[in-house]
Amino acid sequence: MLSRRILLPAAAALAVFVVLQTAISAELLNAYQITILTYACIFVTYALGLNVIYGYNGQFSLGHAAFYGIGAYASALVTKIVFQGNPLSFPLALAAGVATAAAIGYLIGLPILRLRSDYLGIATLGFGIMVKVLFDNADKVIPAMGGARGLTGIPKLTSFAWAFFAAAAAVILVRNLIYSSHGRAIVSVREDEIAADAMGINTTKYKTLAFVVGSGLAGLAGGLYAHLYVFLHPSNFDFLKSVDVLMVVVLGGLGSMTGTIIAAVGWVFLLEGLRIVLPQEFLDWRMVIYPLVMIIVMILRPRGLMGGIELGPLKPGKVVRRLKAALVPASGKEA
Amino acid sequence: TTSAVTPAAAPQATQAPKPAATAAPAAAGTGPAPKFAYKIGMVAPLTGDVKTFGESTKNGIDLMVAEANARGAKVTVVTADDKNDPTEGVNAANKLITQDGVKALVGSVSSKVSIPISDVAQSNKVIMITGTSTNPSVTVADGKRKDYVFRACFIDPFQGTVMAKFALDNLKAKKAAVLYDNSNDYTKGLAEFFRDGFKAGGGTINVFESYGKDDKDFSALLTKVAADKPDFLFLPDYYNKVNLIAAQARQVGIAAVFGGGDGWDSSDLDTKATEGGYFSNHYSPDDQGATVQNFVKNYKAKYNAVPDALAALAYDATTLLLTAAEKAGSDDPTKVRDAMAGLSGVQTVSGKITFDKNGDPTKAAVVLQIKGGKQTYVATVQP
Amino acid sequence: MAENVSSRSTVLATDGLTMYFGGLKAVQDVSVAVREGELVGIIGPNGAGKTTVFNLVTGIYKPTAGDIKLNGESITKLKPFEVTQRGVARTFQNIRLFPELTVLDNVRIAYHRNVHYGLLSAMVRWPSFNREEEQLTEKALDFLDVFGLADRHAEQAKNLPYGEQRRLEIARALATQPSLLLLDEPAAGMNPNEARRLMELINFIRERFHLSILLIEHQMRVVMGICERIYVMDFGELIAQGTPKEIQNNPKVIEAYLGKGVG
Amino acid sequence: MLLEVKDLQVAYGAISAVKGVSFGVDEGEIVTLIGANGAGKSTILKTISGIVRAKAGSVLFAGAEITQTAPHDVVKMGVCHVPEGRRIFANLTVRENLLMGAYTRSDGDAIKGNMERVFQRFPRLKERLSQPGGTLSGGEQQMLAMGRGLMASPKILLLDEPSMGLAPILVQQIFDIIQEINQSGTSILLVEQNANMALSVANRAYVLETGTISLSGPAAELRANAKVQEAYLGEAGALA
Amino acid sequence: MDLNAQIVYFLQQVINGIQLGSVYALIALGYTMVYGIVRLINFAHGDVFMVGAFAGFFAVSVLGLSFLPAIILAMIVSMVLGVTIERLAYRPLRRAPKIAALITAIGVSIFLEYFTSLNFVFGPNYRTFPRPFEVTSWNIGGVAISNILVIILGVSLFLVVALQLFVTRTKVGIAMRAVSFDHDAARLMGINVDTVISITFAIGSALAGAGGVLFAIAYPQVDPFMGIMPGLKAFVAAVLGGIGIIPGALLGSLIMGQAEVLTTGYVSSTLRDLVAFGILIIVLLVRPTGLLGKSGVEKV
Ligand SMILES: Nc1ncnc2c1ncn2[C@@H]1O[C@H](COP(=O)(O)OP(=O)(O)OP(=O)(O)O)[C@@H](O)[C@H]1O
Ligand SMILES: Nc1ncnc2c1ncn2[C@@H]1O[C@H](COP(=O)(O)OP(=O)(O)OP(=O)(O)O)[C@@H](O)[C@H]1O
Ligand SMILES: [Mg+2]
Ligand SMILES: [Mg+2]
Repeated sequence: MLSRRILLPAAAALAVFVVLQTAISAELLNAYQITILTYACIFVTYALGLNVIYGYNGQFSLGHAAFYGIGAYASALVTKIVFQGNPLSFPLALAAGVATAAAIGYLIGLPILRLRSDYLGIATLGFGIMVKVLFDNADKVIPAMGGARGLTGIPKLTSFAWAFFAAAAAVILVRNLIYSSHGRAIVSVREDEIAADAMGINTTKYKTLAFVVGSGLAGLAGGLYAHLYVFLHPSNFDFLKSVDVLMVVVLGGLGSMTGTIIAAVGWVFLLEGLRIVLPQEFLDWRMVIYPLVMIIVMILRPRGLMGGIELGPLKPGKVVRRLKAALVPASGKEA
Repeated sequence: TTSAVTPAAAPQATQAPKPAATAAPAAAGTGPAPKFAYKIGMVAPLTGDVKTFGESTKNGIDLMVAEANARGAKVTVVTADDKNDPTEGVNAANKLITQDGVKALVGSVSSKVSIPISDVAQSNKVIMITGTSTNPSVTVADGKRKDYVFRACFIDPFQGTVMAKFALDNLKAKKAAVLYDNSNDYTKGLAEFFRDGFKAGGGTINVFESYGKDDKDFSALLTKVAADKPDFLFLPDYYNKVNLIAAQARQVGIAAVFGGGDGWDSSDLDTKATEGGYFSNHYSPDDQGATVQNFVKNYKAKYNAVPDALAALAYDATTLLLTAAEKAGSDDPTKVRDAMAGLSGVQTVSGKITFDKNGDPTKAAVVLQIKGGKQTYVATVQP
Repeated sequence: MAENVSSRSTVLATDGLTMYFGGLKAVQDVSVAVREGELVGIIGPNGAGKTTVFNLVTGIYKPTAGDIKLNGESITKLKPFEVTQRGVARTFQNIRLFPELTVLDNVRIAYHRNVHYGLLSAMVRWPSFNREEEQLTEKALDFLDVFGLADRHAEQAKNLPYGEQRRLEIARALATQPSLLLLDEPAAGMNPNEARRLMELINFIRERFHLSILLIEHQMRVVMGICERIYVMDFGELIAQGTPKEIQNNPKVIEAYLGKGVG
Repeated sequence: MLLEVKDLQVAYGAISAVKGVSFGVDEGEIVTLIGANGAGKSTILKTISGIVRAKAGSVLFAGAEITQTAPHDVVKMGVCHVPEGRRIFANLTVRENLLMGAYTRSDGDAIKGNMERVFQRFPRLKERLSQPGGTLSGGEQQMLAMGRGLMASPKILLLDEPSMGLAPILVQQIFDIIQEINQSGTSILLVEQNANMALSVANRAYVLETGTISLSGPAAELRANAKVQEAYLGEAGALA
Repeated sequence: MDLNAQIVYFLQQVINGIQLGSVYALIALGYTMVYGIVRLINFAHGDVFMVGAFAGFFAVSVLGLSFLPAIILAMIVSMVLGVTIERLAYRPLRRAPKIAALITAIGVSIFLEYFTSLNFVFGPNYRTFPRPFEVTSWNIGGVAISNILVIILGVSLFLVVALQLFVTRTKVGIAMRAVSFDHDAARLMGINVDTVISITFAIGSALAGAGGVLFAIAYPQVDPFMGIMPGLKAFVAAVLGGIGIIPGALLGSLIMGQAEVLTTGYVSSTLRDLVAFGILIIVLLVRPTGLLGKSGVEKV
């Protein structure tokens, strides 16, 4: 039981990794392709965070990029200032990104998660814009953050392997979370908050939990992003970036990890693919074609590519019933 | 598009810094023309809200390449869009270098894109030269020189300081106000260096305020400025923003003289609202020198538009690149780099360029005034 | 059944419960009590405030005045989930399942408060996780068995027919392991025959799970058939209480609620 | 026949809910459909009013084919469907809800008159005229839904479980009103769980079992039918 | 500054705030209207607004029309665009989850921005909007009030009243609200849901078109991306006031306007957005459905 649950997804992930890493080591892929693959993995992690918040917990967030940014800046500062670029510090830097994003997610989530649906969306949007303004002016407090000039000089520490294993870890953790009692509590809030409350679920706690987990994943993705593109600029974490990730999560299918993975990778590949396929004189059509593709996909699959569907190891475990003991009161108290 | 800046017809031609040199031959005349197949990449914002800057840049590059090829060069350009987004910029640069195999990059427009691209170029040992990115970090980051990276424009400190000196010395301004775009490092850089220069020179600045990139309403800021009654209002942004601010400023009755940087240089500048204002630039269209006149003439012939500063600098960046490549006699980036670093006194539209140790050009700035709806040469400021 | 009800301890007692919505008096000075093991009905015309009483007891609304005691302790200020954790479960007048989730998950969620494994051991699948998860799944299936829903455990709740949704809602409520169960019109939309079977089921679970039950219902067969005592509400106030017999013959109740035909 | 349903088949995706049902309602008749939960009663009504599309078969109203007609046009022809679960507009006041019932009508006086009649039948609604529909109690909402349906002065009223969740005294009233409406010339197709009451007011009845009609005939006859008694009426004397 | 100058300064800033707020209100009204009925954050609204502004631009600069015909033309163009978008991108998703339509709205928004910035459409340039009338301002005790302010505020107030009456007093207006709650139930009332939604989009988009022209007269520049920020701010203003509630859109907009302007005037413009969005969040925390939103205890 235990072995199958852990080993199966791990083996699948490992197989994909080995193939890609071999291709990279054998220089079958060029730097551009490697960057794109790495970025796709980062985007999976990033989008998965929003899927926990919105897809599973049903809390509409239009400010996810803020946590991506917070993670990115936090981890970049840690490597740059605290560890002066020492590559061994990378895990610590990533952890700092996760922790900062999760902590801020907790602080902001606690009050604003009381809001419902679109109102919550707008509040998170407002939060996102405020964070961007703070990034723009951060140099007044922490000169190293660079403000609108951007944060330079981050060592390039994110490799494909790092991004891949981070994404894989994120997927496994989210999967394990969702298919647990805590995960079901998270999902019940999405389904019907009043009913969840009436079932004894502390909805505030689970909304906050989902928000913290989602923010933490965004922070992890941000840390990886910072050490891949080695330059941070506030405009990378503005409102439109929150919209991008929302699109990816919805297109993949809310509450589907498989969908998020497919859509995140597909989104990165679509944008970059268009760059390659389009003839030189039609480069500015890229951003015209891309939204059209999104619209068409959405109309054809209104619940997203994988709405409600999971594949392979991401499927919920089968329920096996061992003893058929009908009419047995479940509580111990009757004894 | 009403205020045609027609340098040739400018009546103040006598004030031009240099008298007309020998009449310029036609397009195929002098200029770099590396005689080997040279594949270069262009990164520019071809989509998004600064697409118009990207197009000017593209036009400038394309014009230079076309001229060089007419002279017998074999330059091909591969273009990639960066959407004015750092991430996209890196992806675009990576694609050009590793997928298309370009040997040099020209671009991008904003520093926020050029900075990460410069790291890509440097680590791949590919030449990069940007026309318009003025942030010092493009060529030097954290004290480390990226030796494959160059630029054709002066950097923020220089331009901001030039205007501060000009306002103090030439305009005798005592009190200045500054409005800048908080999210744009170009305008922020100019604003801060202006402030520092102006204050160091004994001036006062009470209003040093920013706005957002998408703001259209400046009434609150301008009311603040009006209440302060400065002599000089520094607006170091691109012409499109300046148009809006200047018009609204006049509306609320601000009498100060306006000033700005090279972002003002465009035929789309609202010369009515900015009348009497001064801005620093890389060159004067009044310049009767062959390079300037040829460039303006050819540009107009090809694109039916007057070139703005972005186009001129992109053209210059390409000129410098091709000159170095011709000198190196090879498309090998390392050789081109060495040739580039050794360039001295190359005549470009924006003046005679020599690179300093940081890959930044040392060249003079000119100050122009909007007078009677036209750009008029006022002074040249040496670095 | 009703022999020494009065000697049993009081599970639920409301005291002067009052709820205003703006100017509207939905509930006015209502005091009801449910003793251990008792099955008590609340009836009354539509809009009398019955559901509001449930909402007050379960903490969904906060009363304008009055107090609610559960086993002698005030629960007036508790949040809904805390009320549930103290052993009060309910169903809703308009069924509120977790529609996109499976039948099994609906019940497993209700069982959540019995889960001991922490977040981390879930995330890394600690052995204790697997053990507990298996156990709770068994229990959940047991509950479903009681309601004849075990075979449909993999179905999405929203795809169940109406009657099964009602049963699932009761099963889910039971899975919170309550001592007091509040049922809001469980027989609504059932034909008399189905309603009768439901009655039997309610009686069965009451014994099986040692429950006290408070029931709102309009189908008199059900109410009169299984309730030991009945409260009658009208315009937010209690107008009568007593055994089914007493209620059926109470002229006030007949006038306000039952009408001439029933009785 | 005013309303005629022929060989109607309806499916939700792969689930087939109605499997070839034929019946009719004559001018001036009350016809009732009874059957267990999930038998397909509501589905039939929804197909008649056009919010669910038939897979096969046809629906005729006053001789005209309306199987593919848009719901709003069906309403205009004089078919009014009071849906199961009330479906009142929670965000609209009671008054606005009633006005929406008269959406297809433009005669102001007639609308006023209808509204007065609704208030006579359901005085409670008049008390709550400007209260948002969503805050009414379950029973009040049912009254509003009925009242709203009457606002259109339909030729035929399709009632889906009108007595659900109502106090006994109101159930009686509702059935009185149903008869009253019928006597003033409106045909009625009544879907009910409360088979006792439904059979007592109806002229004819059909028993639906998992998507097909298993029994039909005059209401009184079915009421006496042992099978019906056992399955739908519950044992007599359960009260005692 | 002496006291008198300070008072004048304050009043001038308040006037500035009213103008900015009124501009937001023009956009917010259409936004809130569409949201109120369709429950869709119509992200493309800001872009319809942009197309309206461009229509006005061409009407004035190419066709040489004067103010009134230009604004009417812009309203018609926007209306057609809005209804078309609804038809092609939102209607197919009528039965899908709301978020699907939100995503296509974002798609439409991106499409409109990038498509119109292609060179053969509007092109990427920032164009100066030729004002069809001159800006004049009256000086009242040192405080300048421009005719633009008067027009915009007047139009906003008029629209608030007109829309509110329309939605609460007319049959179509009530039908819109009925549709907003339950499509099928509305159908059973004889309401043609598609038509009602088309009317909603027609009105909302026409408002955006009018707003676009007025905006471009106030801040005389148009470009394909001009709709994003005003659209976003206006939407936030609508939420602040209570989304779906028409007077709330005006109230929220005026508050946003004052918040931005007074922060700029007395603190620092850098903090402007921080304060504006900070107010938004605080207001929502205190009143989770906006200032005029019904505090709705859900009936369980
Ligand atoms: N959230 C609310 N806001 C405003 N009024 C409410 C709210 N909840 C209930 N009411 C009002 O309180 C009164 C009592 O409602 P309640 O739902 O408790 O009635 P009920 O006795 O359960 O009726 P029914 O048998 O019809 O379900 C009704 O008049 C209702 O309109
Ligand atoms: N929207 C839907 N999608 C899928 N299946 C549906 C849908 N609506 C109804 N069904 C199914 O169709 C069948 C008939 O449903 P219908 O609502 O017509 O039954 P009914 O006779 O009205 O039952 P009730 O007495 O519970 O109202 C049921 O099995 C039901 O689960
Ligand atoms: Mg009730
Ligand atoms: Mg039904």
